[in-house]
Amino acid sequence: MPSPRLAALLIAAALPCAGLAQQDTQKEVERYRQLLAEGNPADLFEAKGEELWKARRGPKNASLEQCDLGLGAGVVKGAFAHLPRYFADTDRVQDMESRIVTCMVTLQGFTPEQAMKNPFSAPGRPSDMEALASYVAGESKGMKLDTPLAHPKEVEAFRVGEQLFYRRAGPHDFACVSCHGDNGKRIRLQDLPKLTDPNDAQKIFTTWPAYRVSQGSVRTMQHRLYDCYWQMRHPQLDYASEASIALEVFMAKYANGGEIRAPGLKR
Amino acid sequence: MKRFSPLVLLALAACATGPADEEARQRAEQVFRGSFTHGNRAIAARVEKQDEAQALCTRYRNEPPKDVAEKIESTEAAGIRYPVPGKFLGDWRQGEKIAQDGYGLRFTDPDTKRPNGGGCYNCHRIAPAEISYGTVGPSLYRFGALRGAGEPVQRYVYGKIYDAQAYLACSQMPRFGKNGVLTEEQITHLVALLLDPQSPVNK
Amino acid sequence: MAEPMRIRANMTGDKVEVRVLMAHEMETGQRKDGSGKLVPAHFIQNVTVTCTGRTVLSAQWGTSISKNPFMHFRFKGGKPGDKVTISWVDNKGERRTDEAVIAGG
Amino acid sequence: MDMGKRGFLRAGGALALVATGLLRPLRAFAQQWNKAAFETKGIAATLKALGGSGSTESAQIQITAPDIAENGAVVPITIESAIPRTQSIAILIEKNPTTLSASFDIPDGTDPFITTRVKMAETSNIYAVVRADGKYFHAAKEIKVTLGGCGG
Repeated sequence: MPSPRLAALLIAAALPCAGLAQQDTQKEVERYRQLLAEGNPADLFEAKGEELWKARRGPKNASLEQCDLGLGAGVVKGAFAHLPRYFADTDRVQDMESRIVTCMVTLQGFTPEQAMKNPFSAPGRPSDMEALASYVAGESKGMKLDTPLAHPKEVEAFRVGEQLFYRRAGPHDFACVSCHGDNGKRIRLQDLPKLTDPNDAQKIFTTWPAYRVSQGSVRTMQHRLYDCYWQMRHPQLDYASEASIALEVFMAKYANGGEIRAPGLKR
Repeated sequence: MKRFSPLVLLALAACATGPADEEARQRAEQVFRGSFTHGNRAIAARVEKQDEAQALCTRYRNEPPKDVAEKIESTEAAGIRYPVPGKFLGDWRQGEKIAQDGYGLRFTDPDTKRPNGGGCYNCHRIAPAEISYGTVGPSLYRFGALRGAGEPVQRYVYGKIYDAQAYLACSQMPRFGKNGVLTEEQITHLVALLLDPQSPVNK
Repeated sequence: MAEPMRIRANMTGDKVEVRVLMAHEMETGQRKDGSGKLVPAHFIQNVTVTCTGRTVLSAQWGTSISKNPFMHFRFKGGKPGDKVTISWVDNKGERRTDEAVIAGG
Repeated sequence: MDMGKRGFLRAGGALALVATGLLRPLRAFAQQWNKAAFETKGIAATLKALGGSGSTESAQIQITAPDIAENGAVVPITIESAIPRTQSIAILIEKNPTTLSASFDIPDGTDPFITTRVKMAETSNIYAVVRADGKYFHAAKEIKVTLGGCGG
């Protein structure tokens, strides 16, 4: 009996080429996406988010208008383009969502538990966070992503994120890189960006948050990561966890320079 | 000024496997354990500890040096449990269902009585009727027609699905048999899907 | 309570192009919730679009219009500054009306 | 959700919006909802429920939709009729649990053109049924609905 390795060499011959059918499918899927693009339901979330941002809410009956998203209190425009980043007041690196949570706690008086209670909507149970994130991200539309990597904690987050990106575990041996380490691949019909390639990363990372037609709602980057780990047969990723933010810092570095087109529209 | 220069990126990437990386690795492990605290503890325990192949493939970013690769391949090959000769080919119809199905082992999959799926179409083109297939792995369309369906091929396909890393260290393909994702019987159904002359894959 | 619509109304030549997004669950009545119970149907049944008092489109919808519905159509006879008014009513009797001012081409 | 006033206004530009809530009179919905048609299954039966005894296939009806939908929950579809005196356009989906998806009345002065998005339970033919000058015409197109993501 030949060894498995030898058998593989004997059997692995030229693979049949994918042929025309695959190209036709890709073309039609591309057309599907184009036809959807003329009306993005994320607009509804942006409008609702703006209203929520300016509404007096919580125990302190205050709005989020004085929230410091990194460019100073009260500046929303352009702030998303520089997130995640280090914040001195919390002494940690924060992404957009964790920073909104901070503002809901400090300005509006919610407990962190209240602020993080419903970050991902379900049918019939809308999420304020999905609306707020759509609004804040939308206020940086057209700008170039430019996240900092100067503070030691930002550098540390990048290096932790990098380690996590390659970390294989679980019954399927999956790591982030299992699906996002190559150009031009897809799962089923969905394209997979190579997240360490600036060309791919710039196009994709900057479209989150995005309205997902398969879920009937805007989903945030935190949800994207939660959902990836779900598929990877990992346990539930904690919302706004250190690992999630480290991965965002890692991905953002390759996506820097990409034009922000959030909230986007996806399958 | 704060912009991340390509040089810095390069520098960070270059030290990926150096000794300075051990510090980052340990910090990452700490962060990892602190970031899945609200979910199922049993699942958390399952991913916190990596087996040898997972740890090595993580360390070498799926590009292990030759000696490490050979070690992984021989260890994994020794762990494959083959069916008795003559029992490699199951039922391709059941194989097609397993190839389509992505159920199992996610934290929202509580029904442990329902068999796990293989999710093969996520990454491979297989039967031509399914146009929604992935391209992470090679096309398997006409696999048996192109390569024959004799005993050595059956054995190879079974082993490859059971433990892909016995053939290629740090392959991205899950080790379905080794990790208990699929049963030995389910794997024989997938072997049939690829090799049975009656399977739509080979028609 | 129903959320506002997003309406865009623009002149293209002598026609008004209207694009509207509506916030609605469009529940089919066939989906089960977490506990396995069927979620009752909840969907927009009628949509009416008027411009300066004249009906320019009316529609009847079933449960298979997508969640957060989108609609695009065009009509003649409007001019910049006119108002386009869109109303919907769903099977539970909830309703919503919003307006947009027609923008120039 | 504890929100205050819901109305807001974006002044200037193409995006103008005024929420007027409940102020519209009921007569805006004088039009009825054709329950029978929406609960019918099958193309022929639905056509009948809509008031047509038969329909003629017409090349003057154009359906613009992708051949393949990445997700069945949202399938974009545009129907345009070049048939003179088009009065209404209906969208029927053969394999959905209920066939009729929507019916649009097209008054004089409005283009016989409509874009919307429909749910499709599975790969199916969709029919555009046009009533023009009291007669019924149709066109059909198959749309494949695919499994997406990691499936399962």
